[in-house]
Amino acid sequence: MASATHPQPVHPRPAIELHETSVVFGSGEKAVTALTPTTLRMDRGDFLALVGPSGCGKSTILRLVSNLIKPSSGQILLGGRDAAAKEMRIGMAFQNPTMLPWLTIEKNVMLPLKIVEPFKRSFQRDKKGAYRDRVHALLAQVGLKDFANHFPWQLSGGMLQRANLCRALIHDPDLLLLDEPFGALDQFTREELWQTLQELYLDRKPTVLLVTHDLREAGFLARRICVMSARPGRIISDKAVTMPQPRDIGVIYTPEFVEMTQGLRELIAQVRK
Amino acid sequence: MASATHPQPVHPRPAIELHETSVVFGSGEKAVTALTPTTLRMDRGDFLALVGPSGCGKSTILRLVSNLIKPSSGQILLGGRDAAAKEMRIGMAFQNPTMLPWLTIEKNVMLPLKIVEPFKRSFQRDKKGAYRDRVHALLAQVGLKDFANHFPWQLSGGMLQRANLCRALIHDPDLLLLDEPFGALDQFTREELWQTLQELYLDRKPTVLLVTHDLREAGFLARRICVMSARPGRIISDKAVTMPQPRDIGVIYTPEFVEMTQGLRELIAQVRK
Amino acid sequence: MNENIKIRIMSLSLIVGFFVIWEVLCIMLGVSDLILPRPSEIAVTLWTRFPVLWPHILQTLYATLTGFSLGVIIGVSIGVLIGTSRVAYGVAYPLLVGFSSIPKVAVVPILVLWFGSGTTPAILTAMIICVFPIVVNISTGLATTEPDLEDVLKTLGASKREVLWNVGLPRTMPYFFASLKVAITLSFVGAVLSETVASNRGIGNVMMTASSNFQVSLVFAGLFILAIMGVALYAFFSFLEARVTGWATRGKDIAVT
Amino acid sequence: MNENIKIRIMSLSLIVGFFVIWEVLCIMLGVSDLILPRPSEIAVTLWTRFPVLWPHILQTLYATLTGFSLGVIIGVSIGVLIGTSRVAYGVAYPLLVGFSSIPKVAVVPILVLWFGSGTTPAILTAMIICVFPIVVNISTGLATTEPDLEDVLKTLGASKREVLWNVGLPRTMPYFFASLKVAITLSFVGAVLSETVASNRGIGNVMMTASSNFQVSLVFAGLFILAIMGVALYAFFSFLEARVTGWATRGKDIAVT
Amino acid sequence: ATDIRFTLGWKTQGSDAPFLLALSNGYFAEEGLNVTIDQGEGSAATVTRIMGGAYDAGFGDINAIIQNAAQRPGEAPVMVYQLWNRPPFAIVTPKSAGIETPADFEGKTLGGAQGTPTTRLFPVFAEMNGIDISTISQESMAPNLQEPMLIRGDIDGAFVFTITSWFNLIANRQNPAEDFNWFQFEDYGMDLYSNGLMVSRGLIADKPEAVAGLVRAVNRATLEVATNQEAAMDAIMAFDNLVDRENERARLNFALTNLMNAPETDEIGMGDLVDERLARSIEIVAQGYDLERLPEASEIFDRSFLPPVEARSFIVEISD
Ligand SMILES: Nc1ncnc2c1ncn2[C@@H]1O[C@H](COP(=O)(O)OP(=O)(O)OP(=O)(O)O)[C@@H](O)[C@H]1O
Ligand SMILES: Nc1ncnc2c1ncn2[C@@H]1O[C@H](COP(=O)(O)OP(=O)(O)OP(=O)(O)O)[C@@H](O)[C@H]1O
Ligand SMILES: [Mg+2]
Ligand SMILES: [Mg+2]
Repeated sequence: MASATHPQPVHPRPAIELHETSVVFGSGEKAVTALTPTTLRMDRGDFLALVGPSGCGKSTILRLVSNLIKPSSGQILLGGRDAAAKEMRIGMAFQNPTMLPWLTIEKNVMLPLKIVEPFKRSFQRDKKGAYRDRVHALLAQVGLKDFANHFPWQLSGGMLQRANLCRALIHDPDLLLLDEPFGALDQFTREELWQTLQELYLDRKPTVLLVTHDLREAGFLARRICVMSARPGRIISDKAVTMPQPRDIGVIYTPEFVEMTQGLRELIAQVRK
Repeated sequence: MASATHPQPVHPRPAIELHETSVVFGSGEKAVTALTPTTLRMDRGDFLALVGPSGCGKSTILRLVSNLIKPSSGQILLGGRDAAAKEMRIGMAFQNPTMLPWLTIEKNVMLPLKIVEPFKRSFQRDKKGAYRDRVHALLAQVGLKDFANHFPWQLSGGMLQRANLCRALIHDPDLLLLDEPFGALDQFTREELWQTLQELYLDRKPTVLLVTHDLREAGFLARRICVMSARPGRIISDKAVTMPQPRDIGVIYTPEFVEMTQGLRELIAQVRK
Repeated sequence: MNENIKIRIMSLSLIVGFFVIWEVLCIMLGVSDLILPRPSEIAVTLWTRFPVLWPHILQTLYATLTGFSLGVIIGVSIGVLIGTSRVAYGVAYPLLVGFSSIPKVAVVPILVLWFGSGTTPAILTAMIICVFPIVVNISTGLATTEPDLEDVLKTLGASKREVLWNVGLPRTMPYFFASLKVAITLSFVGAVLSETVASNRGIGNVMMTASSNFQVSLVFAGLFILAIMGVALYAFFSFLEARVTGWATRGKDIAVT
Repeated sequence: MNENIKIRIMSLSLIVGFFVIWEVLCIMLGVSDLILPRPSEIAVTLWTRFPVLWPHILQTLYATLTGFSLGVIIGVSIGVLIGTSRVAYGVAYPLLVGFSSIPKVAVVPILVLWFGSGTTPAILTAMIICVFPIVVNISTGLATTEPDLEDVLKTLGASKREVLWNVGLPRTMPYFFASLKVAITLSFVGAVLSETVASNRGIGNVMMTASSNFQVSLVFAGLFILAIMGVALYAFFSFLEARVTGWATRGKDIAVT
Repeated sequence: ATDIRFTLGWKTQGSDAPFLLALSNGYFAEEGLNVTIDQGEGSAATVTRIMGGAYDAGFGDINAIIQNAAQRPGEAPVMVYQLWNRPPFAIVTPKSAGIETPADFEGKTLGGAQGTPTTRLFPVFAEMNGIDISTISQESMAPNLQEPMLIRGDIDGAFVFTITSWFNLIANRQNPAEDFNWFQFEDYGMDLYSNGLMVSRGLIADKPEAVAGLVRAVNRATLEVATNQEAAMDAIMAFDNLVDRENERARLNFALTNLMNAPETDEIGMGDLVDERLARSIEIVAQGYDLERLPEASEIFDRSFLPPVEARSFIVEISD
């Protein structure tokens, strides 16, 4: 009430705040605790990698942040406001690339431009022109230039995953949620896309939350790495990656890097028991 | 005709033979050559890993062998007979874990026992008993003991992939086709399952065709590694892995192993250009 | 749970509201009970004539359910055939569509000429009329089954029958139940239609007798009975559906603490 | 392609076979043309009476298509409402099911008394009768839409309307087209029904006149016309369906060289 | 016992009493007949039902026999016991429509069901009474819509059966005697016969004795009904408890006094008819229906099964 007339605080609220957030699926005997009360903050422009054993609740956190599910307890704020407020432009790459089967790859990737402001506003007018070029350019960057007019089922697993990534990036999101976006790709394609993603990140500085199983991927890309325990998941370690950005792909062979990943490895190994 | 009365040859035919097999999807402008004429032989009890860039036709080869698609040209023989003859008991783990959504994980994994001889024969009688125990034991081995009665959509990506693997293994297949079966798993779970798979392989000696992007995975598990070129795919290298089996997980840090994977890396790097 | 009860109460009160509006409109506009009786009049008729109506209700229910069951069996069979065989698709569909475009009221007299009046034509009409929606939905469900799901079975060397049984049909269940809802209402219509044309018993006969004597509120009582029976059977299928196709309509059941 | 032509020829010859069998059976069993005329007789009647029938055909087609179009609009609207709102589901479904279990033949006289005889009640009947199957299928399609697909839109902050428009409805198309096939046949039935009850034009009127004059082959000519119109419209929707829902029925198109 | 499948002309009505009384009093059984009675779709459809083979006998319209006999000689059923000596065909108009003589029909709108003889014979009616039919517009509608549309003024007159329409108007809270004009066809030169007991040609050929028994039983019941309506109504209610007893008693009385009781019956007895009058009717029907062939009277009516005339003397006594 009174605060509404006060000037905005100078330091903006963190991009993501989870306050003692927990998620329990189902009830009774089959109830599954996907996330024990967890607290996590991410500043705007931060790049956080989330690692942890299978089934520990990583995707659940992403789904919470993107407001696809509501927490069983606790609170989630995006930029200081309720997640449902949808003030942030979210780009999400799902773990399982869910392309709409009735749309071609091009149309699938174009979807966010049709829904999200400010692109939406000029979507009808611009349809044939600029947006299409934009989509094609992005597809070309991930090596899918020739498949713009194919349907999802005509693509291989790795190709779908790349299209999925494009859909998360096409609308310049403020908040990028990536759930194992490179899992089905070979090492070389993967490294290429790491670099693409790093450039994009440094260029536009979105807030990025990346789920991955690849510690090198986490180390190469992120500024912070959070490790989660096995189910029921919670965050057991939160480390900054100090190496300066941009990083060269060669960095992963430096002793500093290897040491860091080894450290994480051991940590995870301990947690698993 | 005459040959029908001749005695069978003493040396059994190879488990898998691809003779100049090619696959072209679609026609006209949108035609995609998924596989250029490719020749490949695998003996019974062999373990072959197939690596190659995304979209090069690895899954296509698996789908050919499992008779899900017919070649555009060339021939495929399983144990010397047409693939359609279905003389071999095939276990396949799809790249995208396609669980039947109306069945619980337990029932999904049990499916092969309901369809494949000799299990099928006694399925009705045995239903509640032995088969169920068998499924539960296998699920426990991959860490899904508590999720037998959950539905597929209640599992995380990595959990689904493990269930998917179980479904490929449950019926003791002669021919095991694995399409990136560990892609969505963290390193530790992955290594555990490598060992499980190796034990199973050495124990029963099925013929195994494994698609993977992880060169260490290929090196650790396989007896032969084939490298494919980018689309349109063909096999450009076929190397034996000479290290004796069973291999310890430590083997991946031996110089010999590292050298081998480095060699493969360089080969793939060349091919990509 | 609480949410559920609230919705149920709301639904119920809106349905009651519908009848109240009907009643009020009739009174306000002075609609003659010869054109559209008020719900209260219908209820009274229903109540006082119920003993007389009861055997007719049973008769119609019997004819409908028998015809419906036969129709489901035939519909599913044809649907499976059409959904799995392209020749069957090409042959059966045009014939079926053509046949379905024919008003059943024209078919009933023919059935009567063959089988005499009474229960047989009612059962047959109820059967014939409900086959088509089932066929259409079953075959559409089968035709749109994701190939990926079928592939799971095919790699195991499953026969076509096994693929159908383990993938095609379960996956088609939502379509099937949708068609059942349409089919059961059509079955009622069919049985009643036949009873109006040729039968000494059944709600159709009651309604015909009543309407030829201008006992309009008895006609509407008959319509009410039909509606109630339809809703009851629909509720039954909905219950079944919730059991069988729960997987397709999964919600997000997150415990809130 | 070649395969396709083969199947088409086979289908066609089987359909022709159906009529030949009908003809032969009628001759062999000595079925009176009063009960079931032979196809050849019907064809002759159709041919010789065609000029007289033509305006009636147009009338029925007009009433049917108008009613059908209105019915589709209403059906889709209600279906979307029911498929997306639980209260609407609770209210509308029982009312709709109840209403659909009522034979339309009982409703037509009321419509006639309200709107006079002729085209209006025919259009309204055609409309009313085809709403329910569309509602059921649309709402089932929406209710069974995979949450994963909706999630794609939801993360983008899409409104409910956008989710519906971009995911719910496209995904429901196979259900929708299945229901259209049922609905169009029902629309014909409805229009003809109304024409039989009160109209001076339309196929229903022709059939009524013919049957009261014992011109059985003219009655069957009317039925044939209805069947043919039904099949023609079905073919049209099939064509549309193949365009719109091709994604759901994808085959494996592997070039063989 | 011989099985006989019998169809009524319409839903159960008081005027069906002769058959239902014969059934409930066991007169059919006494003749060695096992008769099952079904309700009908219309008195013309009785003819098709019998021709189709689903029924052996029924209560239906002689004019429909004439029409079918002309088109399909040798197939149509045969009337063996004429019950309604006078036709119920009439045009009813509300007094407010101002139609007093047939000439007043010109320029008016008339409505009726497509198939009924009244509608079909109207052109003959018009010709005999010098009406220019081209000035009259005709609406077709289902029978149960005629009276409501008449009352609402959608049509000026309806082609009806007196026995049906009279009671429909009462049910619609009208006064059929005071407020309506009735143009009965028999008063305007169209002296037709109408409903009676008809049997299939097959039954006559194969089991003539069964036909004779059927006629005897119906005759016995008819004469009883004429004097004892209470018993008649009991039989009706036993067959179908849905109908309104008093309503149907009135309908039966109407049939007894207005349709069955005719000057002719005093001479020839109930069940018989006069051949010359039948021959005349055949011509009228042929004209109305554009028949190409005039059937013989003997194709239509067979009096050989009738009991002697003394056994068929019809005396109506209406009891209250
Ligand atoms: N809709 C649901 N209903 C019930 N349980 C669920 C549901 N979704 C997820 N779970 C459970 O929540 C837990 C966490 O799932 P989540 O998908 O977050 O795991 P994850 O960390 O992403 O694992 P992975 O690395 O395998 O993808 C799992 O145990 C899973 O079984
Ligand atoms: N049904 C199909 N229709 C058309 N093209 C297809 C179809 N299936 C696969 N393809 C094409 O065939 C090529 C090879 O696909 P395949 O799935 O074998 O690749 P892959 O080697 O398994 O790749 P990944 O590692 O990404 O899974 C791809 O370019 C793909 O677009
Ligand atoms: Mg996950
Ligand atoms: Mg693949």
